[in-house]
Amino acid sequence: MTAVLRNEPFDPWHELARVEASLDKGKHGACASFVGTMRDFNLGDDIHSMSLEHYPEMTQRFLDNICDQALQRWQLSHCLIIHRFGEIKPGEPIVLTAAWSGHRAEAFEACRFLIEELKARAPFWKKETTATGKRWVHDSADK
Amino acid sequence: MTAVLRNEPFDPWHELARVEASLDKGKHGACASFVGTMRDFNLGDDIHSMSLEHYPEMTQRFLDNICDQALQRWQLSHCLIIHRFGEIKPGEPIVLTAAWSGHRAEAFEACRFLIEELKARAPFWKKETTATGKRWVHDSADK
Amino acid sequence: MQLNVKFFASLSEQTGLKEVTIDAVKAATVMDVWNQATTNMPMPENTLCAINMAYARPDDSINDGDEIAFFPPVTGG
Amino acid sequence: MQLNVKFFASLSEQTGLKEVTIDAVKAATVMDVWNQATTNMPMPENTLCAINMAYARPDDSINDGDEIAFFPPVTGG
Repeated sequence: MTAVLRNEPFDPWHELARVEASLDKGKHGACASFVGTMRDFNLGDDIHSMSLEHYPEMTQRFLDNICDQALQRWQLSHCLIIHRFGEIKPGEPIVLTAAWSGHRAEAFEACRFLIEELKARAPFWKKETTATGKRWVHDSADK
Repeated sequence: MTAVLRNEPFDPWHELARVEASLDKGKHGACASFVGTMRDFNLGDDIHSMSLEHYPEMTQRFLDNICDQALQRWQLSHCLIIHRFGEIKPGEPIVLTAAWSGHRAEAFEACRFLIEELKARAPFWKKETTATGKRWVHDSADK
Repeated sequence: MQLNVKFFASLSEQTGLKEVTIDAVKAATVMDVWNQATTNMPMPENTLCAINMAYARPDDSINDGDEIAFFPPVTGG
Repeated sequence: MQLNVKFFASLSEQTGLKEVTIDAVKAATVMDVWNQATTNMPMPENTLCAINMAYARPDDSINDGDEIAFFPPVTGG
């Protein structure tokens, strides 16, 4: 289980391949993953860039904790969270969650749990830069 | 939208990266994906290899059809299915389903729909080779 | 009428048939095709049928030139 | 008692505070810490609080050495 905070762009598929290579081949049958990517539009405006603030120690603790919860709740061989912070450009991945399991229902449920918990409660705050200035993002309920 | 049948091993993460690179950057916010991998055990036996038979034209038609259904039912920018056939070794990916959308709920639901429909009704049949011989797999209901 | 009939996986092994073309004089339904192609072998429980690559039921009617397929429950993914 | 108090995102901009250490003589709850640190600025609706990096409520009591944090609704992922 790994939860990682990154202040530089990451390639989610490369990260998934790396984790996959480290797992026992042939032991897990299912991997569900989710990648959230920065869009170049929001509320009708073009977004030029985004600054993602976080509460470092609490964020790490929170992400570690939801990984622990997922491992207790479902039979998983591994789970992974990677989340950006700092300056982010449109098209760059912001978050990756993934869960490996023997069964697809558990992999899907755990992967979904990780992103839903993270979205609902992990201490991150987005500030967008548009043509007319900077603004804090408010719609955390966005699905 | 793409549904592809392959008789050779494929790297799901490489395939996802390729599709991602072909999509409009910054337009989709969410990608959910699922990878099913061949396990080296089933029903208490070691599995040495597996032969995956299919009904080629019907399989292709079926997979194209569930992609179409997904695109009609959810707002997706793209969806992808890759499925192996032929001789498969433990640890090799068998299936990949993925959906790209503006919103994570739609991406998850569509990705899950694709794999559930495929599992329930796509004309594929697995034959396992164990230490004591070959046998057809019966547990299609496996989750 | 001419029909192309296919059998897959364990059903192909059980019937000893893979792909046959039959001249179905009296066949009106998918079940009739099974009976003629297998010379009245009992159809195993859970057998799935397709007409022209779309799922069908044993009592669905068939037309000249159709491709009829029989196969066991699927196990892909 | 000594408390480390942190403010994040829009709440940091609104209070003009980022990280302060206060000597909380009369502070018994998270709300008391807010009032002392901001000199009684009204707490914005939806403000979230944490004690030692775990979510807490404004009426939760605090202890010497605690790290208290205030922040707006989260928008990660």
